[in-house]
Amino acid sequence: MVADVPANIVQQEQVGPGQYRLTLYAPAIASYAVPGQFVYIRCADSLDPLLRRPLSIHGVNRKEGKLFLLYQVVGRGTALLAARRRGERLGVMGPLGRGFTLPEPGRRVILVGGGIGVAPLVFLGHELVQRKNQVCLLVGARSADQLPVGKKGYTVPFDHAVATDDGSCGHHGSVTDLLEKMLAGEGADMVYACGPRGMLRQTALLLVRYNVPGEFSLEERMCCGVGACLSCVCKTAGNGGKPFEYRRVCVEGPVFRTEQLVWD
Amino acid sequence: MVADVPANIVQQEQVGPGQYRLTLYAPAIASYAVPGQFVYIRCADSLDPLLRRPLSIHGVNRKEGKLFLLYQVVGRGTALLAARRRGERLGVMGPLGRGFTLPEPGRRVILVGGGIGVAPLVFLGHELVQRKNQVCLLVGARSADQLPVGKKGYTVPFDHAVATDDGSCGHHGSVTDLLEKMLAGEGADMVYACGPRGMLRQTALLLVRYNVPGEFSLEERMCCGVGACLSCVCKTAGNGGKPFEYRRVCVEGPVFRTEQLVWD
Amino acid sequence: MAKPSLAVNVAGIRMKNPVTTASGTFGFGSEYAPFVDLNRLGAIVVKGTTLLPRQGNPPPRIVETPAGILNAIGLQNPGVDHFIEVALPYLRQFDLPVIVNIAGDSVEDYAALAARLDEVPGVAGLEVNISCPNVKKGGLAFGADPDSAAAVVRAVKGATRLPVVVKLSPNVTSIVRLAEAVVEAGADALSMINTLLGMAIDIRRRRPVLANVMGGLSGPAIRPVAVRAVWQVYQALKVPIVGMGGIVTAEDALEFIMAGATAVAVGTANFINPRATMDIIDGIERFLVEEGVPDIQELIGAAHM
Amino acid sequence: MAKPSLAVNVAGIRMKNPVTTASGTFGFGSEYAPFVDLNRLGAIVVKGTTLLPRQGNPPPRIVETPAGILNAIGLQNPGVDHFIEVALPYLRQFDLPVIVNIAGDSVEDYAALAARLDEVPGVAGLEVNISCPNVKKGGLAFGADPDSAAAVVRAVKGATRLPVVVKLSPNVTSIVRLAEAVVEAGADALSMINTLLGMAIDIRRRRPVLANVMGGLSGPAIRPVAVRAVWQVYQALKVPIVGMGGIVTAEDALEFIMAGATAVAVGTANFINPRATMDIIDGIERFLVEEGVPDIQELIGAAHM
Ligand SMILES: Cc1cc2nc3c(=O)[nH]c(=O)nc-3n(C[C@H](O)[C@H](O)[C@H](O)COP(=O)(O)OP(=O)(O)OC[C@H]3O[C@@H](n4cnc5c(N)ncnc54)[C@H](O)[C@@H]3O)c2cc1C
Ligand SMILES: Cc1cc2nc3c(=O)[nH]c(=O)nc-3n(C[C@H](O)[C@H](O)[C@H](O)COP(=O)(O)OP(=O)(O)OC[C@H]3O[C@@H](n4cnc5c(N)ncnc54)[C@H](O)[C@@H]3O)c2cc1C
Ligand SMILES: Cc1cc2nc3c(=O)[nH]c(=O)nc-3n(C[C@H](O)[C@H](O)[C@H](O)COP(=O)(O)O)c2cc1C
Ligand SMILES: Cc1cc2nc3c(=O)[nH]c(=O)nc-3n(C[C@H](O)[C@H](O)[C@H](O)COP(=O)(O)O)c2cc1C
Ligand code: FES
Ligand code: FES
Repeated sequence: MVADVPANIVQQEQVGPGQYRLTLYAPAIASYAVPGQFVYIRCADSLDPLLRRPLSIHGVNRKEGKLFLLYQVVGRGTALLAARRRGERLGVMGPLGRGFTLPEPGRRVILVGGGIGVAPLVFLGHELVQRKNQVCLLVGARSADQLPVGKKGYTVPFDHAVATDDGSCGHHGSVTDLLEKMLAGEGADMVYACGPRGMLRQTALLLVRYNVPGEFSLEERMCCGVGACLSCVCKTAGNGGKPFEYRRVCVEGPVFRTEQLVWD
Repeated sequence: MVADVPANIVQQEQVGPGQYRLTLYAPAIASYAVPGQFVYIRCADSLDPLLRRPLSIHGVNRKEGKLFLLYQVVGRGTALLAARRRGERLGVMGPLGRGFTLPEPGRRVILVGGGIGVAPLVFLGHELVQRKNQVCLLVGARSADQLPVGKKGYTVPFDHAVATDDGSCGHHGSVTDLLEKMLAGEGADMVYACGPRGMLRQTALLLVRYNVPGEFSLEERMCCGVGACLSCVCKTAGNGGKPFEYRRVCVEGPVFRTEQLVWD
Repeated sequence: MAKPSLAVNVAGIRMKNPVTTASGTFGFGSEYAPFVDLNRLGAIVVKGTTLLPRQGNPPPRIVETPAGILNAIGLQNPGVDHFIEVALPYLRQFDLPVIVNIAGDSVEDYAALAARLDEVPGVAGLEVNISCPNVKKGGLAFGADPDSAAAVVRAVKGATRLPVVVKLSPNVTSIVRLAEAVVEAGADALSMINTLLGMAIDIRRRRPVLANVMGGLSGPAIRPVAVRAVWQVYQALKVPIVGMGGIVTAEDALEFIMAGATAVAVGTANFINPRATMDIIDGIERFLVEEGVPDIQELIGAAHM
Repeated sequence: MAKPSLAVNVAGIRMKNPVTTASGTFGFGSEYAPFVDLNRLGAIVVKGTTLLPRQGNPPPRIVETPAGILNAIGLQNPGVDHFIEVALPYLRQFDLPVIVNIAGDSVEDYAALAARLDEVPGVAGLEVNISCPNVKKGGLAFGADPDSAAAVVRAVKGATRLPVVVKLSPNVTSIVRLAEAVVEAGADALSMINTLLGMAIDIRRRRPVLANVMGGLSGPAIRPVAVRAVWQVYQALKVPIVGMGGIVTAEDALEFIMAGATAVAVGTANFINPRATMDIIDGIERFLVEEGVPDIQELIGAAHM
């Protein structure tokens, strides 16, 4: 069930430089949301900026009807969102898109998040733990203060390891270094990834090399969010002899399997 | 000296249904402002609505660098303004336009305000009292609760009388009825008016009939506020044989003398 | 006041109210079904359909601009057969006139599409898109040149008995001349406007934002241009007009109706508010009640003195 | 990095930076002097001037639209003699190229204006407005038709030795064809775009908002159309372009430069921010420093791959 509701802002917390955690009261959305889905938010009641902004669902509290989002201010829409305060209302559509495929219980799962890309993976991690999977979250960031989770004040109830480009926290290097080490070591039954395109591509290469199935949450500019306008397509493997096919991130994604994606 | 400054909101008070009194800290503007001038305000940092909004200067506290405005919410710009809070900053240009001509001390002066049109007249009344003129403010409104000033909680330190269309306060009828009675009675040396066009026209007719000089503060849609774009013109009497001339409300006004105006 | 009448008739297409959807912004209807009661729409205009399936342009396909968006979808669609077999049966469940937007690269394409749809039950009319700025082969040329536009319309009219609505491009020196040419060629109604040709540049990358370089500008930004186009054509010609371009609220829709539109289409606004069409229908009804107007038809062209 | 060079040359008009003002939005300069250091502007383009004084259109002359405004000023101005006697001496105090925007009702008007201004010291160039949508007698016709546009330009070029910038209308099917015609006729540079023809309706009064019915749409709303026009003309012709239409920030200005504009003009933005021109000059300089570009000229047309 998809809804478009005026959601009350329960809490707006700054959790890092330009990073915010937003709690919304939106029971109609929280009750149906699954990991990997997103919401589509009207950041301000103005015609400029005109469009809504997509944000992954970072968590839910179904009992309390709450929805958690984790976002980075990168432009006008997210800046306007960050200026909204407790008690104000936001237009929120959701849950949208196809979420992650959940593995059988007992499987060993690695989550790979680049920067704010961890947002949906935390929700996923919680569900996987509940379903008795063995979960390890790998988080990459430019530096310690840019780490959205896995730091003082915001940890997650499952294994996690950190990589930073400048070595200010955890492994000095890329999060995919950590992934490679794990794949070469203990291995994994399934990998889920979300983050910058370069990191996703690197992850996909490793998964092919180690022959581990994976799913990727992608981003693309959107208009409608519901599959009607065909603006959010990404290139995917073609069926029936076609070299490729454009698929809509908003409804056929945002989650795609490794073998569906084309990385040119 | 005209300035464009980011002015701090010192206070935002609701004084009636959709009526607000705004106090801004803007010493650069307050120190030069004279009655009848206006400021030009950026109500929101968005391209929609695009233009600034003109508001008359309702009063100043030069020592404290404060500027008072009195406004009515009528559309999007004024609604956005009403949503701005203490501590926020607004782009404010001013003081703009030509103010009222002040009479010699000791003269008997009537101020005629229709609705929110009293805004500049209160500033004017204060100056006139200081200059030892005898001042009477006539205020008209649809009903008692629509009266911006002259009511419980917001009176003025000079004579005033009220007229309401529904008789819920003061004279039952138009403010120009009050004016006519005064002109026919004690008379006046000078009349200043601001309000809806119909009321101004009626006032102008009375002034011609009773042969009393008058000045009118007009409104017109503006773009630049500084005389550059010629968008805010009103029809005025022509010079040198011309049947009429378009004059800019923002620089040649907003105050015009009775004989300058053309009421078609 | 009694409930006002909102019904209008666009060249034989009977609509219970003047509100329809702008092609390409509402998919094939099902996408918006969670938000919109499709039975309440005056009509639906579906995504542009071509003879064969199309991949469309590479992404990025859209970019936001002040109060607008530029799009370069490039007519991605599953082709007319898929439309008839999959999308149309879904829509036939509803009490809803279905107008099929057709596009082609040649006069023959348009004629073949019209012929193919002519026999299909459940199609209420055709909207001929001769004005898509995102298709390089011909699309724009048809739309900009009165003679080739007329040729397309004649071919379509010769191939179908369905009402034919012709969608005009605003990217022309005189939309009135274009309108005259297609009406002369047999158009039963006109719809306007399609998007304005525009582009945006990413100054950090020093390249156009859209993979297709140029795109079509839609949304509130273009509303004044669209209202003007409707006004001019209404003044020049007696032909039903479907007005569109930046309609977000009932007030916006009423601007088009008073400028001369018999019906209006809601496009980009669906992206901001998925219930925009419903809100606009409700708002028009409220306006009629407030103003004491018993029938919306009284307001068509009412701003022409 | 050393201070980057911002200087550009538009057909012999040497500008210390690429930022000028859009005609009609900056008066004769003095109006903005409390906010702007006129010595810092690349050039000033003054309000459209005619042979005789003009009253202009009745009010209301403007209406706000989403991210834009419609105006129908109707070329109110005190006439060319008043300009020369009153406005020009004021501007000559500054180190500032003055470009005079001229408008007329006939080819002869334009030629007479050009001749009158040719001898006047302190005029750096002429901008020929053949594209004002608010003057009924001819104005629009000149701008829309390549032949009459060329006739105006030939007459102006024959009457002056000053650099002639021709201002193009976007209300045409092909701005490239128009550009070709006026360049062929001798235009030294082109400026684009003038406003888009639009209108708005007051639905309560059921009448057009503007007394003139139609007006010209300007502001951020039209920027994508303007960038596209500059891009197309730059691609087709080798002629300096002054780009304008919705420029509010330095980033917007850089979009035009990368699309192919040698200089840019700031119009509607002055109404939002009276220091817009200064902020844009500063922002362009900052961008050059950040990106390590020593000379703005490197960026002209840089988005054409
Ligand atoms: C399915 C999905 C889930 C997302 N989840 C999150 C999340 O949980 N947390 C988070 O911080 N960000 C997330 N993003 C990215 C987020 O949507 C963008 O950062 C945001 O839209 C930027 O808007 P802006 O106005 O601040 O930036 P601007 O750069 O001013 O935006 C301009 C335009 O570009 C679009 N845009 C800009 N960046 C992106 C992007 N990366 N992806 C898609 N469109 C973009 C905007 O929507 C807008 O149309 C997600 C994106 C998608 C598609
Ligand atoms: C010199 C001057 C002084 C003024 N002083 C005051 C004052 O002290 N208090 C007060 O409440 N109002 C005053 N007004 C009127 C006030 O400017 C308008 O009510 C306000 O601009 C409406 O904006 P909006 O966005 O709320 O309404 P909208 O109707 O949404 O505005 C749409 C457009 O119309 C213009 N507009 C609407 N009404 C008017 C109007 N009456 N005059 C000029 N333009 C208008 C707006 O500026 C805007 O461009 C003054 C107007 C002028 C010209
Ligand atoms: C994403 C998108 C896709 C569109 N696709 C089509 C199309 O396939 N056929 C067509 O005739 N018009 C198409 N249009 C144009 C719209 O139908 C409409 O004419 C235009 O967007 C103006 O209306 P609006 O401002 O309300 O969106 C499309 C517009 C958008 C924004
Ligand atoms: C109020 C106003 C008056 C204008 N007057 C003129 C004019 O006299 N001559 C002219 O060539 N263009 C005139 N223009 C058009 C501008 O110079 C410019 O081409 C257009 O506004 C687009 O730029 P902008 O979006 O930055 O405003 C005027 C525009 C406005 C808004
Ligand atoms: S955003 Fe419209 S199809 Fe995905
Ligand atoms: S508002 Fe520009 S001249 Fe008055």
